[in-house]
Amino acid sequence: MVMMNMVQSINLALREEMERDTSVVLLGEDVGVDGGVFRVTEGLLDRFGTERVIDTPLAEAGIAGVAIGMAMNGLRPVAEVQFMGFGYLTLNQMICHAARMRNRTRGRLTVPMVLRTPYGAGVKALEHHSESTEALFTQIPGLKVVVPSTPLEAKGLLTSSIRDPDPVIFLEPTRSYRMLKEEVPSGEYTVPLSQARVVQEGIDLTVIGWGAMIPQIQKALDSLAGKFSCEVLDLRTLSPLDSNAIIRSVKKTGRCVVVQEAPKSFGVGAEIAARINEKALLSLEAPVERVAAPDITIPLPKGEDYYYIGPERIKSAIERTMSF
Amino acid sequence: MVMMNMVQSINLALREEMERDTSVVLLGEDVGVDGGVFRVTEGLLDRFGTERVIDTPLAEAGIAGVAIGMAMNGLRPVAEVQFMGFGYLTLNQMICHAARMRNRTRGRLTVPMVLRTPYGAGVKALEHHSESTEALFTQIPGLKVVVPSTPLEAKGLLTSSIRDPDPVIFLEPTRSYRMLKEEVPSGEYTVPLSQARVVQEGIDLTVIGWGAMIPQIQKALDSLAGKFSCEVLDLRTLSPLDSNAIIRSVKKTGRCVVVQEAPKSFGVGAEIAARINEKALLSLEAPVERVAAPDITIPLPKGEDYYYIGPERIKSAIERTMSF
Amino acid sequence: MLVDDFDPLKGKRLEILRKDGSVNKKLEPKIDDDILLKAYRTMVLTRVADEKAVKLQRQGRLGAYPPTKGQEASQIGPALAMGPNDWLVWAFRELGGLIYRGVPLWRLYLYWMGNEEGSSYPEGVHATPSVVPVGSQVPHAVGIAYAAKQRKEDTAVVCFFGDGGTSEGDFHEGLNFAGVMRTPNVFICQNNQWAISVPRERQTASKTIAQKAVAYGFPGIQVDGNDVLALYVATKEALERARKGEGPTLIESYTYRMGDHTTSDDATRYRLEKELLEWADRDPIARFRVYLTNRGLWGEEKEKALLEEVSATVEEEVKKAESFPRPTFEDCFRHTFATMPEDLREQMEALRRELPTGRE
Amino acid sequence: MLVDDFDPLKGKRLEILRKDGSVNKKLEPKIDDDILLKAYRTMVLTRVADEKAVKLQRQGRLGAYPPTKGQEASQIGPALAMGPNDWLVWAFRELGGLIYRGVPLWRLYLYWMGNEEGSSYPEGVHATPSVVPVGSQVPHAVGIAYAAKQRKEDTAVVCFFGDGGTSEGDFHEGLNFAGVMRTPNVFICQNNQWAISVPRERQTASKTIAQKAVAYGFPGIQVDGNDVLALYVATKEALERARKGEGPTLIESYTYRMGDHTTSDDATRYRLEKELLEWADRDPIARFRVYLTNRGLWGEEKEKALLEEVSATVEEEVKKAESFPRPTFEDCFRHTFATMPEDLREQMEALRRELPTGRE
Ligand SMILES: Cc1ncc(C[n+]2csc(CCOP(=O)(O)OP(=O)(O)O)c2C)c(N)n1
Ligand SMILES: Cc1ncc(C[n+]2csc(CCOP(=O)(O)OP(=O)(O)O)c2C)c(N)n1
Ligand SMILES: [Mg+2]
Ligand SMILES: [Mg+2]
Repeated sequence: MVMMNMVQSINLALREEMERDTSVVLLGEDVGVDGGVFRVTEGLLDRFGTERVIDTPLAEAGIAGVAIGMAMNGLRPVAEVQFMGFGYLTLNQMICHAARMRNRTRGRLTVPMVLRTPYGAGVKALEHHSESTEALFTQIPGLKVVVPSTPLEAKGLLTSSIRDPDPVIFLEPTRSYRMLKEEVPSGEYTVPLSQARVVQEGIDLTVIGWGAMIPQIQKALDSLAGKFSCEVLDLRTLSPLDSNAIIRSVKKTGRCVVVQEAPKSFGVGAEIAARINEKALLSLEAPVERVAAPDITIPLPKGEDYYYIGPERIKSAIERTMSF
Repeated sequence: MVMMNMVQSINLALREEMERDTSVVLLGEDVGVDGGVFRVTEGLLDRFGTERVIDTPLAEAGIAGVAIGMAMNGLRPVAEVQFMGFGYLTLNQMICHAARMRNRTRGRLTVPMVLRTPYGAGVKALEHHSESTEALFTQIPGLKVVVPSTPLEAKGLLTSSIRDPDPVIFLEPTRSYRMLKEEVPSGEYTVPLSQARVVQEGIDLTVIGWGAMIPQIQKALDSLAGKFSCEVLDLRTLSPLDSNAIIRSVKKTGRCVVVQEAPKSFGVGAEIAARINEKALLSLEAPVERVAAPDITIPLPKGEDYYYIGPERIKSAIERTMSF
Repeated sequence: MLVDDFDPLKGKRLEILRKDGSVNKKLEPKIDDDILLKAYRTMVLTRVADEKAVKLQRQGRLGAYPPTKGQEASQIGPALAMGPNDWLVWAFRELGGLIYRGVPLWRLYLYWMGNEEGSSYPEGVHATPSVVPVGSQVPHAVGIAYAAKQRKEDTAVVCFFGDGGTSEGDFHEGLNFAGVMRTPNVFICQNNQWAISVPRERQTASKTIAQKAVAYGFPGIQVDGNDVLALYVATKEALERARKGEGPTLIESYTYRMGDHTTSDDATRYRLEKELLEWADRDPIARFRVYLTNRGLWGEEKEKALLEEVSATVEEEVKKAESFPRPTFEDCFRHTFATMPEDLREQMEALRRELPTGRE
Repeated sequence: MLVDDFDPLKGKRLEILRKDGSVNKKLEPKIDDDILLKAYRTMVLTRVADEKAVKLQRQGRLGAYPPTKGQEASQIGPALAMGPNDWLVWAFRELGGLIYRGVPLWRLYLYWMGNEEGSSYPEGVHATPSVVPVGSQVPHAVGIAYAAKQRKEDTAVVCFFGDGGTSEGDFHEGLNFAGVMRTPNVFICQNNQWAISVPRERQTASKTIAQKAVAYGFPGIQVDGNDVLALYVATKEALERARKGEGPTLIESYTYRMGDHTTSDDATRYRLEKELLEWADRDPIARFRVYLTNRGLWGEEKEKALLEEVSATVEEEVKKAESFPRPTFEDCFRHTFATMPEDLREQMEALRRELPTGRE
């Protein structure tokens, strides 16, 4: 096995799926000659040619819409949107068509596509390059939303997403692209969708996160130095959500902190809190606390540190919840 | 005072604001000669001329974007999107620009605009004509989201929305357009934004709703014939949310049912449940129950009755919550 | 090539079958008699089926419906030119084209009656379902065409949209992609002069829709949209170019919406009777009938028989649609994903228990 | 009119100042010497400021930055032609135009350093902030123009975007609105041949960008984008038409991005040195210098003095930007709405208490 960062493991997953299945094609801005602005698709044009690795015009709704058409006619497109902040342009196509084509035609036409996009903040980027508006997609029936948290996870989850018969929004945490290397197998490796991962077991409190928040949670736990026995859940798929994993854990621990990079209100964390409330209220020994960004536009780099969630905030939330 | 339905009261609010302030202009598809597909803007073209009542080309992103430009340069545009299902096309402009221009320029340029759109189901309409995806907008810092529930409320809330210095998404429940008439005053009448309305006071349980769900809640209560003392909150503004009103009420009653027309997961109801959990957990005597549509695409008319929330479901939820 | 001879920037429009039914011999296509007759039958069937749909709506037996009257040639002309594997991507006012291409009429009724089963077409019919968000089907047509091209299939894709649809970003992005990717697409704008209450001149300042092709680097041509022969000829040439790898074409079918926008609309609010009468005079079916008669293929008897047959057919199809079972409760959940997620099943079961009797 | 004489469909391009600095006398505009000199100074200032920004980025003192080298004429030519109340709506690579129009350079640096205060321009400067989502500023320009027109002001709006931007739906919808509403807009496409790694020919199959105006019913013209005089002349004529109520114009400024896309990019991955050298030979500043010299307005001494002055100015502006206070914690909340909602204030206070020391 080779040590890889997440950019490399995604590249590997794409390459292997393209080799395995000739109906897999890539499209997006700069995914070809340039290999993608983050180099995620590097080398794939040379390997698979311009018919399967397509540098598109600069038009996100078009990319999504053309990918939908491809998927309706037998291809398995993996479309890239350069940054999540440009994905708003795809919403109409994804909501009105990708999410609904199967139901609309009672299964006659389907849209097995993946929409990949780097997402999240913490890298002091330009405006619109730090979005984490995953809840725009999670609320749409018919779409799946997947977020990997490590290189290995990324490979397994992307492979499953490409093979999935339904449209998947695949959100790649920019901050984690090159943060960590781990061993990633070449060849068949999948991680099932809609199954959360227990990162570590514990009995005092459940910490729930996804994507780039997982390392922050780990740092927070490190700084707590074993003070509490925390169970950590990496959701992996935000929709359809793995309620069982959440409820099972919270019923055990009775306490929960949800860590969400996005602004607090109306985010994924709210749904988690609401489900816990519905199904585990009597087990709760403290309110489910949401550690989240404030309800503001993410500041430009000079202000980003005010906004971005570090281990300290997670640590305080855990302490608060434990001492409630 | 005159008895009016909601279409008429919105028309009145528009007319009066246009008379009061020459910077108010209307734009949208068919808002002029045709008076809008629901006749909401009927007669306004004749009264204010084509420079202030603008029939636009068929392009929602363009409507939103042009309205933003108008607002940046001194006008107060009220843009109409013909149905909420076509509002996805405006999301990029509303998220990236309307919501952010004030912060981006530190107050130098602002976007005082209203985006009006009919929304919601229950009228057996064509595909995409029954959406209630309000949570797409509520999660965006910098946008206000307002939903009236009666003709009188509509007049007061729309007037305040037009005068508001920030962008407002104004969602008009299609099902309520002509359902009910009530007395609506001509002349100055405003309802403040971000303040929920106590429709009726009670001590046993809080029922929270908005828009077209308010009459359904009332029917449910009628069918309960005073069995419980229910407090009913009409949220009116979904974002920024009036947390205080919610928490105050739930602390009093200890029980809460949220009625949300949209699919259950990741909707406005989740945020309400999460906030109650955060701030009133110890007062809760039962889980906050969400009465919501299932997580599916809204069926075409032949299946709509399976989906649409009627008083029966609200009634059962109240009974369940009371007997928890 | 036609697209060279009829440059929209020079104010040219392709016309073959004149409104009096006489024909421009130089341009007249050679079409087999049985195809001509099938085309005529489909046009008449479409007219009758369309009028029936409006009536059904008035009777509360069908939902809001967009009448297609006057646009039959505009849809059936292209359908004649299409090959068996070609795809038809439509908007929502293309009843005639769909019938010609083999979508059962009862399915289309079923759709407008509000049942998703209406959009589940038989195997082998390469057509997409109705698309409500205006213009949003255009990029799909490009993707469908790309997939075919990538697999080296001999398939082309005909995509319909309205004059109003050309204002949407999706139209632009779709045509631009098609130009760059040289996909086998034929884009047909049914310019019926109106987008609900907005007249063509307020939709865009461009003099013709056809000239918009200039922006995408491929040919555009304006065609008399009430002339089934002109539509056939223009589409045929465009399809040939598409199949040869020469890329897309934009065809503006210059026609007229004789009815209201939909059954919810009242066109008298915004347009003049006069205009309607002028266009009634240019009816696509009437002139085609004269043409067939002049060719000795048609006569009063045949017409009478056809009308009877067609009316009976329509009644049959209505019956089929109306006797089609209402979707079950579970049908509404089943097709959200290929496999139903556990939580959704749970929601379904909980809701099933709660639904008031009679609803399910 | 120029737009008639230089029809892009006939392969025409407006060129006045040749790359050797000689001039087409027939088309040469009459511009006051001091304006010419101001234009030249701004071009040089832009070049130096731009190179400085790249250096600052390399030193970690400024964030990702899109170099504008080579496009100075393309931005400053139009700025010369604008009236005092005209608006400038830009994308993100228009440093030169902004400086000329009076946006303080230090504010622009401040923006690229990642401080929102950098987009708070002085009263009286009618310019919008940088817009990152490509093409999305185009409809704003139309709305701004409409507002001015509706108030009967004598104001026009110049809107910049790139060749890549023309593929977005917002470009299409914006230009179409402008055509229909006949707003006083001048749309300038800086066609710098690349959109990151995508060359112009893969962006659209249309031969020129200018010809896209055909789709919107107003004139389009292609102009040598490295020729400040041609840009001036074309914009001036377009502005005159706009002010007379004759509607919008699309100007394609045919230029070249000499630098990387941004400081995060490495253009050697996708383009050839040869192309760069060819364009270096067409440098907009060099030829303008020859022109001024030929007119007796310029010489080596002046050049030397200018370079010194401009370098000193740039250093000053950097200092101003770097000494500008970092946004406070509260600044990041304050401008979400005109009045801070209660819940947001509560969030702010809670977060303030929690922020690790040093972060605030
Ligand atoms: C994106 C979107 N916006 C608005 C509507 C409402 N609407 C339905 S049809 C229509 C007019 C369409 O005009 P055109 O494209 O010319 O087609 P026609 O109706 O004339 O066949 C409008 C505005 C819609 N369906 N989709
Ligand atoms: C909607 C959107 N998609 C993608 C990007 C990423 N991106 C930034 S600039 C750029 C290329 C822009 O090309 P062009 O419009 O020609 O302007 P230029 O960079 O050449 O000045 C891209 C793809 C973006 N900023 N916005
Ligand atoms: Mg039309
Ligand atoms: Mg460019």
